Amino acid sequence: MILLSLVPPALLLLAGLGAFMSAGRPRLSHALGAAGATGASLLGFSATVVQLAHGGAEAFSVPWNTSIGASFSIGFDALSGFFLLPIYGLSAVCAIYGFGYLGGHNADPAESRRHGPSWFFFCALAASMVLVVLARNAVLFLAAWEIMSFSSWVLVTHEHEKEEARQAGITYLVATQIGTAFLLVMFLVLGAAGSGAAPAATLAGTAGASEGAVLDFSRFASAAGTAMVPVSGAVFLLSLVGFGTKAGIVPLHVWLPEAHPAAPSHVSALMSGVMIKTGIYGILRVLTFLGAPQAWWGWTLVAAGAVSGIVGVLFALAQHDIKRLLAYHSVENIGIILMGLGIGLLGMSYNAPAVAALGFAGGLLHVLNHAMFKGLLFLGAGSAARAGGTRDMDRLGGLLRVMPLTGIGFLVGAAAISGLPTLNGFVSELLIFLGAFRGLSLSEVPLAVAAAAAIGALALISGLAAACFTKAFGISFLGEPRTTQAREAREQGPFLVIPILLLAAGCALIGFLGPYAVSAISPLVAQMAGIPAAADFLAPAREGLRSVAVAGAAVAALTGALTLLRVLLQRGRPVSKAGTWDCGYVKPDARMQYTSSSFAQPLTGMFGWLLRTVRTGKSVDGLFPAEARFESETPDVFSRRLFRPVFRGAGAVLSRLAWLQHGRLQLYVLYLAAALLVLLVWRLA
Amino acid sequence: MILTLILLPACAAFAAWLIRSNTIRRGLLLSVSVIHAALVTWLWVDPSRFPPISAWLAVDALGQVFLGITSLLFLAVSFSAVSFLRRESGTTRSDPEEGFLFDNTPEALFSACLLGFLSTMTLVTTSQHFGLLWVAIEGTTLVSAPLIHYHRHHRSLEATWKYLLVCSVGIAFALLGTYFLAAAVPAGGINSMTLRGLVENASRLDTRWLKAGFLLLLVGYGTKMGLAPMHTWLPDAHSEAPSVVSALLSGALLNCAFLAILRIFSVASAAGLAHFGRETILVFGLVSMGVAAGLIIGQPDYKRMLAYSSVEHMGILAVGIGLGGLGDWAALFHAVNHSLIKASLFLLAGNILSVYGSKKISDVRGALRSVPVTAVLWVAGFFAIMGAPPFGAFSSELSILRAAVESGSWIMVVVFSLLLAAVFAGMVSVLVRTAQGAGEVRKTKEPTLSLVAPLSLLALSLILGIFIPGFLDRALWRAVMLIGA
Amino acid sequence: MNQVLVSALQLGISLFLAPLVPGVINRVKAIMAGRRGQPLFQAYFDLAKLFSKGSVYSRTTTWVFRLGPSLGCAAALTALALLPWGAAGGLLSFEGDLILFAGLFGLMRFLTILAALDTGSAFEGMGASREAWFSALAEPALLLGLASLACTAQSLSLAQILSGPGIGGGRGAAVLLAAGAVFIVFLSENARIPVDDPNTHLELTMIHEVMVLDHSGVDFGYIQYGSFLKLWALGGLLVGILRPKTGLWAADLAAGLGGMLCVGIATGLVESLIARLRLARVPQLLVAAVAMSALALALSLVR
Amino acid sequence: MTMWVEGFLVILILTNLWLLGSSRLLSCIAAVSVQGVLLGILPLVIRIDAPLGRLLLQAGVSLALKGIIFPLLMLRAVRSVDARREMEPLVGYSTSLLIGVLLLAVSLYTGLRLPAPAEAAPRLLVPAALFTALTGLFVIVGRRSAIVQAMAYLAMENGIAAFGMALAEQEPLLVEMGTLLDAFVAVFVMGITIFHINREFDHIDSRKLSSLKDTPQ
Repeated sequence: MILLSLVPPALLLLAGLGAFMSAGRPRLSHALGAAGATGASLLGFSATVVQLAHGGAEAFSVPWNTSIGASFSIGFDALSGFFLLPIYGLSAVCAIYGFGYLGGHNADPAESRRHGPSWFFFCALAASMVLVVLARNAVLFLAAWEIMSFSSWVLVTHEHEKEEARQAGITYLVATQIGTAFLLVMFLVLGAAGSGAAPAATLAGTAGASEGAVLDFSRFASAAGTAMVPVSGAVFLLSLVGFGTKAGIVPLHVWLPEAHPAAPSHVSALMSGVMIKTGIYGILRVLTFLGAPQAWWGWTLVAAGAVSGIVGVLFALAQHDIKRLLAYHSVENIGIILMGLGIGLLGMSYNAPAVAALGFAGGLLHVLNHAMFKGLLFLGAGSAARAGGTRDMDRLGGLLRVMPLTGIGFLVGAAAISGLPTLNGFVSELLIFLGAFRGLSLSEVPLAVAAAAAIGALALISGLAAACFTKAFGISFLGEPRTTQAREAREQGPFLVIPILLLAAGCALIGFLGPYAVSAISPLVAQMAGIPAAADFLAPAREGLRSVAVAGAAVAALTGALTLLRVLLQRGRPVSKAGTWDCGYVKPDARMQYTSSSFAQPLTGMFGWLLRTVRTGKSVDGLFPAEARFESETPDVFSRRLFRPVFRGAGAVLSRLAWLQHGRLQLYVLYLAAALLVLLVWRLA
Repeated sequence: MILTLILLPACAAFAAWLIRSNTIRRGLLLSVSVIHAALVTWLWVDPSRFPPISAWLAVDALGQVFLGITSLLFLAVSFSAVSFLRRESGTTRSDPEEGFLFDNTPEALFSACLLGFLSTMTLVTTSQHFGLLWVAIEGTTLVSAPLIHYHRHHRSLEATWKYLLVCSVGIAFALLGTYFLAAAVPAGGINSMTLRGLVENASRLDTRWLKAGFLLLLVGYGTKMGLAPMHTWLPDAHSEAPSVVSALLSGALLNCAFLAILRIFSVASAAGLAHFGRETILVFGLVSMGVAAGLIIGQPDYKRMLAYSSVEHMGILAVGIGLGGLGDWAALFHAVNHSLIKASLFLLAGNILSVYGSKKISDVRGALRSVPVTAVLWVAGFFAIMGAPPFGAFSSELSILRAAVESGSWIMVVVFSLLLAAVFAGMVSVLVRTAQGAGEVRKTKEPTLSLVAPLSLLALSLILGIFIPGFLDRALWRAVMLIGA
Repeated sequence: MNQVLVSALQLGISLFLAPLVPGVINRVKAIMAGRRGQPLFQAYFDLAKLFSKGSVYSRTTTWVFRLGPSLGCAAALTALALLPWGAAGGLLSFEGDLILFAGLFGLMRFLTILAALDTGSAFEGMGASREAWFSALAEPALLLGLASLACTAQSLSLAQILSGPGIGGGRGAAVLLAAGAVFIVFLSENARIPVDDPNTHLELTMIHEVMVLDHSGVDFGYIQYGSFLKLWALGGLLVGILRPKTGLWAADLAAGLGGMLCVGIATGLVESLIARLRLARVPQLLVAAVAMSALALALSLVR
Repeated sequence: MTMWVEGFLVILILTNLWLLGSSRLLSCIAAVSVQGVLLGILPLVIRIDAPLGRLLLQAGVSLALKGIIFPLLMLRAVRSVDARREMEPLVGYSTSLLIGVLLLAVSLYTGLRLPAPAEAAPRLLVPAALFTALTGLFVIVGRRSAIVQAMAYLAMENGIAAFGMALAEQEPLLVEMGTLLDAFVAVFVMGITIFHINREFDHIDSRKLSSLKDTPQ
């Protein structure tokens, strides 16, 4: 049964290989890759649903490379299943979109010949993500993890003729590799603690084949609470840094705003929607090895989450590249998820089961929801950028009239990510809020303080997010088109529209079926929070979500009624069309509209000390001003002020060593003599 | 049988020197490498067929491993060598970098030295006597010098001269060390310098002489292995030698020196100096990794960068041995992986050089467009050498790191990871700059013969990464037992 | 059952009386200015007039522009249905309905801003940007204030929170601070002085008004009525926080209506006594509100 | 007999000082060839007990290689390019001599304190050997001419060989192998390379041999 869950990834790989082999015949490989990816993902999705419904955890293990502590161990439990759903679901949707997206510009054959490799790595990415959540051995996990990073790197640099894409690739690779280094150490520490670090056993390589290899997750889990206690704090921090790099926790997020815009949209959707979530999965999985959480873990998560959320949304506000904006919103949403999980951990450590249940439920559900609306938004942004010929919102505008369906989809996504009722974003944020409020009303002051911080941060974030997405949608989809290309934009064909509508429907659906979503994930919550009766603690929230759904229905009904009423009232009365009220100005022009930058300026100005927006251009002056230009952009302050200097410095220091290799033979020989002398003095004297 | 392994290439070398016809000579080269590989395979299947000649010549587990690498590598390289000779056999060529004209070493001498190289390296792996071991290593220097000087111009000459002098001084140290080792033998004691003799009577050795000898041998053979700060000859030789030779130097020669160090270490640890030895080797390892990292970052020449990466990996091997325990196994396994990957990388570098006509990284752009197959292998090789799964180096580096973690010294873990990260950052930018981007050189045809070797070597390391065959695993563990606790 | 009837009745009364509050405010301002001022029921007349007019739509606009007013009004209606008056909770009240309460006004704002941007007018864009700016800051103030009350009331439903002892209870200070914060939010969300001037006539200085420049006829009527409801809802929240409770719903209702009258008068007084703040200083006011509610939360956390 | 041995050893030490102090290539070559001759004879006078045939053989080969062939090779090299003297060395000659004295002191100190590798070894052997080796090493570092470096390398080899003689009883084969093969390498490979160097750049100043480097130009 469990082995069957390897079938979809295998199929994915087969499809990818097929596409790769037939790269010479673009149409064939294109169709093969897309159809294969979609089919396999759908199969996997349905299989996962069945498995989850059927419930229970399974595991399977065969010895494999035991000398390096590996074993081929895979397993399925509520956690894996929960993450498999968005992976498969979004992969399928993105594959459909990609079929239309890549298919669009296969004008010259050299381009279309590269679709084969592109599909291969797309499938590899999906398959490796599946393997990441199925793996039950550190080596297997790391292998899958690295393949995931590598294939996504190839996809990010799909258009590697562009310097921008190459740079993004380098940033991404280095960041992810440093993160992986932390993970290596973390798993090895776990292994050492788990196996009691018996050197003899490890030397023999086949250490106790009976209870599995040294780096098996089962080993770690069995040592939870006992041997793990001394190292648990270190492991938690290591995992936070290692997985946080992938998830994009501030300040480790620097690669996201580079990589996501550079990638083709269906890839950015997949990466931002689910790939960064594997980081969250990793943190959760590691938590299951560590036994009872300590209070400061929760604190750390809440703090990290609050910072990531606020910084993320602020930087998003300052962007005018729509995909960069979305990338920063991924950072923000990861922050929200972390806050939820942090509240959950705090609830556990102060044994307040209700808080724990609500926190975990909110955080986990937000993982699913973010996958949906972020995928939706990236796909919508992709279509808009394709149609409008640019990712710069200030050169778009008025797209809603020419691409109505995409527009509706994007609007739904925007409302959902802003946490507006009654869409899926509101549901998960409501749960986190509830958890925080519950935490307040307990008598544990530290918990209450953390909860208060979370409430404040969440409120601020949702306000700013609303501002940011009114900007994103309003500037690029509403008003007058700012360029002729934007004016002549058209819908990009069914394959680019259907996925968007599917995801939009999903967002609304979860919004209205909130109660059922909560009861669906309550087993997982029970597993994570370690409270069997999680469902009972979530009961009031379910009730609340029911009324939320009613309220949503009421709003919809009332809106319908009022619209109808308006139609009735307007019957027989003059309803005319005219130009927008221009306050008496004679020649209004599309370029006079508010731009994204000007829309966000008040807020970005307020937080200028953090954003450090770079403004270039000269101001208008004189009675008859000459032409003036003004540009502003907000590069990531952390990569500019923190990482680049550090790396530059380290590089400079290290490359000082070049003077060793000065090319003078005599001194080379002197090195030998010196080395020998030093050794003799050090070791013998 | 062992004698056959050694003498076959030696005789072939003389033959190749005499033969006039290029085709016959190339055929001879190929066939000898094939036969040698076949014999070694047989040795792996059934070691009992290769009985020790004496206490001086025998194949033990360690030797078997390294002999396997050497022979396999030579087999792969000989194919590329033939394709290389086909390409290069022109008489007078002009230098791509400075434009002057130069000749190549006569093909006869080149092939002869190649075969001689194989023979001497086989001798290194099979010798059980420290004198003989020293002679063999000296021999490798002897025959490899003309190989480095294949392109007869001032740069290669300079590289050869540096190689000769630095390595010879190192070798001189090693000789002195060997004498010290002899001096450590109690008078009237074991009247021989065989490995077994020394190990069995290790307890009776004079520790002072042994320590001094160990250090001298470490520095001496370390020079040949390319441990910093004795590595200075390595980048010059590797960058100026033809790529097939660089592949052999990096993949086989450095390993032979490593084997020599392991031999002397096994004696030391048998004499209870295990900790003393490991500590010293560990320091060399870290220093090498650091120096290599420093010179890889911002390195303008991709062949030199590969050379420094070899220095780094020799450092990794040393660190593995220095840590001991699982580290020994990991070091041996990493030696295997490094040889496979680095050799294929050098061969690919040769292909790129022949297309772009420059060793400068800044001159190579968009290889993925101009030489797709080579470039794809190039990318894969880089990730392999940087220790990315699913290639073998991942497993070995992971295990070395694990040994570090289990040794409980956090400094070690931090420094090791930091250096690896630094090297990664340095190499990634090179990889991206060379492979990606819009190709300036238009798409060119890639000769199949020049792709066979790197492809198969990389495939092997891929296989090792996905699955470590049982026989190899067992052999490695047997070898670890020989290295000693 | 009875409960539901009562809540329904209360909702009905609110819907009917909402337009009265602006009348009160205007009357107070007029008296303070020594004028007779417009009739008390002016808002009703305006609405009646607007509903009987035709409309003009900008050619730039899309369906978003037409959706705005209806959806905004509907959201306000629903929010009002959450608001309890004393013992009897709102129609839809539940654990955590205060978040939905805030969320619905967020929805209303979202649509209003989009409708403004839909016209493509620079002025309306400006108004939208300012609205987004202020509301982003008002949101934490409101939620933290409610949080402190929830912390005191040990409950997450507005019904429970607002049926607390009010200012008479043991935690007068916290409640007062929270009330102050909510009052500031009330002023800024309803475009009142000192944040915004409802009867300014220069586009550049408007905030709320400028966003709805292009709406006319029925749509504008919806917008007006929606804003009255919003005024009523937030005012009701304020009253609920402050006023003392009796157990009886009728008495509570009476007290509530009285409270609304006071809110109207208070607003009128504020508008006639305080000058409008410079735009740049408004955020400081809102941040001050956030600080107040944070302090309130701190006070109610210390047990 | 020991008197002879001591005498030879003193001469060996003197040749080193000669090597250190002389600026002319020819005299360097002469010094090293003298060392070669000495090294050839020493075994004969140290160990009478060993089989004479082998002794003679070893003496002959070593003498021929180090004392005659290699110096001649070098002479030809020197003649082929009219570079009679070492152009400015890294370390001046007087300084070299001072350092030489220092090295002598060091090697006497350590050599006399080292545990005797074998009973029969004369007392002065180890210090002299060390001194020769160190001198060779120092000259390699201190001079620029490839020829002088090669000669110095040979001197270093001589030193090691001299040390080996102390062990010759225990490990005769080892010693012979070492010395012979090393001399062989020095003679042939280095000689050949130096010829190439001459052909390539018509001088033997190894400063020209420093184009391969990583320090930014």
